[in-house]
Amino acid sequence: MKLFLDLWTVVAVVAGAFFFFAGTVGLLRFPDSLTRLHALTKADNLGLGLVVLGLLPQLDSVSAGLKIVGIWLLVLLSGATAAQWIARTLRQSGPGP
Amino acid sequence: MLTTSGGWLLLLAVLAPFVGVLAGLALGGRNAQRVAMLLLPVGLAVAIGIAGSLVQSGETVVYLLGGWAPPLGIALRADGLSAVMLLAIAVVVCGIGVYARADFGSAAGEPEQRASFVYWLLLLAVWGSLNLVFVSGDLFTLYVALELLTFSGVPLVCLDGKGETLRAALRYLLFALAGSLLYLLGAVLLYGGYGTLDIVLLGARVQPEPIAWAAATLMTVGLLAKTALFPLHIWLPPAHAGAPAAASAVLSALVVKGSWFLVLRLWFDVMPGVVTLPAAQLLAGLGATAIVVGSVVALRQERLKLLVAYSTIAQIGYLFLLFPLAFDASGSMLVHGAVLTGGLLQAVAHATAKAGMFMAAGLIYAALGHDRIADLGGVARAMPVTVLAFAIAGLALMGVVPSGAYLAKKLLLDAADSSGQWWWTIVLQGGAAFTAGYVVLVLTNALRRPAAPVKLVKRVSRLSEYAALALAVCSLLLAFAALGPVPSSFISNPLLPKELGPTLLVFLGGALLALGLSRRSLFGTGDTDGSMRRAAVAVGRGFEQTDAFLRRWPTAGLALLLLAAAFAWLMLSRSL
Amino acid sequence: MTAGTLFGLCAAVLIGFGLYGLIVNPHPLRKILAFNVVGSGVFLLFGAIAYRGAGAGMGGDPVPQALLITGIVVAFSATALAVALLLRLFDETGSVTLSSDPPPKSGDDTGAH
Amino acid sequence: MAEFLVGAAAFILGMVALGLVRLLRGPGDADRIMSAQLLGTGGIAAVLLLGTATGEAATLDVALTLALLAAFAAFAFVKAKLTQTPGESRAADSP
Amino acid sequence: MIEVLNFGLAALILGLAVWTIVAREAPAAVVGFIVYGLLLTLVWVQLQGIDVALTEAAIGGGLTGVLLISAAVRLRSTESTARAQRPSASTRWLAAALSAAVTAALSICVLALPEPAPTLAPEVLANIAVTEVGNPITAVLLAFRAMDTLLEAIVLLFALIGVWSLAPDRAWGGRPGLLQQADPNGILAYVARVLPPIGIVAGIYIFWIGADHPGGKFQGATILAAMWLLVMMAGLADAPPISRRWLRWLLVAGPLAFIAVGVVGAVTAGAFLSYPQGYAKTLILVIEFALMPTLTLILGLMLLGAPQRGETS
Repeated sequence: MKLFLDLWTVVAVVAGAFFFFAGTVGLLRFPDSLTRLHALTKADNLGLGLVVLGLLPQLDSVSAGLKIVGIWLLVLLSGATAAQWIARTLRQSGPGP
Repeated sequence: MLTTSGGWLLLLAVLAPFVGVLAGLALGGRNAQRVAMLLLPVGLAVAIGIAGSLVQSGETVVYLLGGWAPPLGIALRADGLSAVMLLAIAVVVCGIGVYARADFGSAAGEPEQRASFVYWLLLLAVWGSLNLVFVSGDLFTLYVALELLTFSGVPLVCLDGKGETLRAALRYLLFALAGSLLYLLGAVLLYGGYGTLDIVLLGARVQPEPIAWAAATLMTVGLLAKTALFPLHIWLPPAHAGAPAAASAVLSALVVKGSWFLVLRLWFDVMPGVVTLPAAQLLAGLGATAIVVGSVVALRQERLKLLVAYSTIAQIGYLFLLFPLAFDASGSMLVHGAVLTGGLLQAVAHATAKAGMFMAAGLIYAALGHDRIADLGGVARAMPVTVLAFAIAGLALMGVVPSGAYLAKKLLLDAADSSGQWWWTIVLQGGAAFTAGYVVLVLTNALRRPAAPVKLVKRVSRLSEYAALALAVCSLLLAFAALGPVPSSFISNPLLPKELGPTLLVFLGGALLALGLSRRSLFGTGDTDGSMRRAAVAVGRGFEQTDAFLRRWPTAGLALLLLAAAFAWLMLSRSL
Repeated sequence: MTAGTLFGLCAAVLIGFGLYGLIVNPHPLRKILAFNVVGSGVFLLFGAIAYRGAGAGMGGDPVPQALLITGIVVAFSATALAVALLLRLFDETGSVTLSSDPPPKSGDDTGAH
Repeated sequence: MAEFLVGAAAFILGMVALGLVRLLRGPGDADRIMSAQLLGTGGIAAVLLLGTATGEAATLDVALTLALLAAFAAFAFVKAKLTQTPGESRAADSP
Repeated sequence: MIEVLNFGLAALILGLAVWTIVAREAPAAVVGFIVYGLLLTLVWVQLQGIDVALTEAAIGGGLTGVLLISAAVRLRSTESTARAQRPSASTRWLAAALSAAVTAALSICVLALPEPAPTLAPEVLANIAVTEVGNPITAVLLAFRAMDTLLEAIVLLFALIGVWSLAPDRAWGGRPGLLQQADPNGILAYVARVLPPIGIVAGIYIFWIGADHPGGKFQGATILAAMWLLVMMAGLADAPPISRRWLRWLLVAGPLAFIAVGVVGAVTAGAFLSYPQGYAKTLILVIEFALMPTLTLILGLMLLGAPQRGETS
């Protein structure tokens, strides 16, 4: 059981790390701000979500688990705010370079 | 180390003004002034009580906060230095409080006015913070105290909300913050090296080694920046000259004394064996330069308040002359003694006289609606008490018998003679002539018969005039108050030939300086300037340009770091 | 190298950077930023010293750690006061230059970083 | 396990740090905010990983505080930009 | 692995510090500074200072960042003038050399720090039982060095008085900050409705665990202040006029209660800010509880700035 949980953690965290990698690549390589935004919001939220999922079995209390899920939701919320604004200003000023 | 019998008074000295700020803020409006007025006598009584307790027991008054002894806890301590400063500051605050009623008083039923409401809170805040600086025995608590002092000093600068004073306040704040950080950095290093922040414990543990040198250097230059010792006086003239007089008096007489006092504490009590004589010579050298530059530029001013502000730079210079003279016979260790007493007397004399001078200048400004020195004619007749206050404050600063500055000068001169540092004798004697210079300049203008009778735009308050006079007289008679520790033979009749001669010489020198350097020639015959006068004016202009250059931000920042390098080198050189 | 030494040295460099910015940057807001960099360097040094003092079952010396909290708060108050002063100066005069001399003509954008 | 978690934290930090190139290059404020956002999320992930690795439960509270205040900072930035006059904001954002 | 992480963190922090100093535009520099604060939080975690990490996360990156970013956006028009006043190259080189010298001297000091390091940890451990709290930081902040914490609250108050004193005369007594346009359907209003309930719970939680675990009044109050500001910035509530009596009393209530508890200690336990045996934890909680609303209010008001408009506008 322990082994299975550890394996779950490793797989999920590695997947999460991959999404962070993808987000960075998108941010650096995509041609304009709107597509970069698109890549970014997906990647970092998924990345953090997977890390959180992976960490859940390693925590020693239910409350700690709830806490880190809550943290993920908070990040989702603030990410959405910023993304909304960025999209709006980008649309106002026309497509990026 | 335990709490002594009068220890709770130390706590009261700090907390009473702070509680006053809290109460004033909560009660609002006119109550801020009421609370301040109520606390003036209380604070004075506490300061007297501390001094009494110290004299009675003959030992340092101590209070352990929370009952925890250092290094874990914080101790409040008052030795002779603290007690004298507490008392002097209390007297000056009382004088300023009485004076400020006219400017910042509010009538019954009036709604809360910004400037007057804030002024009373800030006056109490400065007072409490200074008391904390004087009694705190912990370097970190002292850092907090320094910041408290800065935060209460800065808004005083820009109470009128004009662009120029706001700019001065911002300069002051930014430079002072840089200074505090350097101080904190030094304290951090000391904790890393010796595991305590307590002054007494550190004094026993500190060794001459890299960490201590670095800490001494950083803390010293940080505090010098906050004290505005030349060439770090970037912020002082516009800040002190632009503020309302009641605020200038607080800033000039009180606030700069806080960081100066900490330099004293640091050098004499925390690391007397770490600092070296060459470093002290540098410190006093800066002081001497401050006297010359501050005084000459003061003579070149057209406005009275700026003149007084520049004279403050010179006075700050005086306060640093004591350091090289206070070393023991072998020149390896700073020791408490007559020189320190002298320095302390100087600080007290300046605090009282400077406050009186700024208050007099403020009254003149209020009455005339301007403070152009050239147009002061007739003011002596119109406001005799104010001009008398200015004159007495000037005499006291010059060091005429029996002023505190006189006694201080005497103590320092003795030390200079006995230690063979003759060059400081010249500075001490010459400095008085510079002071005489701007006093003569102002008084000649004030006593001159005006072309047209002076018109006063406003009647100034009698009480304010007498408050200024009282502080000036305090300074002039200070030597009598110091009779306890100093033998009475030090004070002689000011009219005896051996006293009168030097006094007259000083006046003569001052008059010559004023004659040569002032912006407008003293007797109104501008078009017939001789070559001497032209040369003198060129010198004066040179000083002004140097001052303006040094007061630019990048120059001042570089000067700060250069000074740090110099101090570090001078401390290190002994062990190389 | 232990974490204490590493971050202690890092702090020394941060203080140097901050001091440079404090002297060289003409804009007051940038000076405030530089002040915060110096401040964080000082705090980091204190933190490294606290870390070195780990013992008695504690991960670090709790006295400096507690002082750090106070220090960070004091630095924040200073920043808030400075920013308020700066904004008021801007509202009042429309410029934020610290020198009392008349500001030179604007629009000259020479000099990159 | 702890070693793996610390390694993952280091990897994620390294990745999002690369994204800081956008902070340097811009070109607009939007790109800078995006790179800060990525680093913020990655930083929170790193704190969570480190906290779990050391078993120090309080570290999770650091992540919680970071998440809340990061949301607040993003919000304040948006607000500050929105209250700018449109002309000014366009001039500032479009390279 | 830990070493790699630490080295990477140090390098990143240094890089961001350089960016903060040299970036061409102030808003870009401030964004860099916010990221810098976030990384510092990680460093505090690595240096075993969870309490400091919490404070840094709340204040360093959070509140300071917000304060600076709004100022940077407002002052954008002044930047080109300032750039034109850049000091000469020789000045810059000299400044760089001297700053480098400071760094070198400090590095020598860091390497010369004594081994074993002097520490007060054993002293804290020996005396913590008397204070009845579990978190050594709280024991230092509210027992051994409680005076510093009292002074810290007073520092904040003085700074707030200073900020207020910058109000134009006509606005004295009025509301601080600019009037915020409410956009009830916008994304901001949505966030400002969703986030505060979560934040308030989190803030009180961080405050509550502070006695025995990392956390405490300060970090909790910062979170609460941020939530309050959020609501005000979204235009859902207006800032209170600074002449309000309740506001004034709330501002001084914390420090006054602190001093009152101190006086109780002086009467019953023989020293100001000492606690009678058996009541230490209760009294410490009383102080923290009283300081919490005061600190929230002061931090929030400090970010709002000086009063700008009359009561009614």
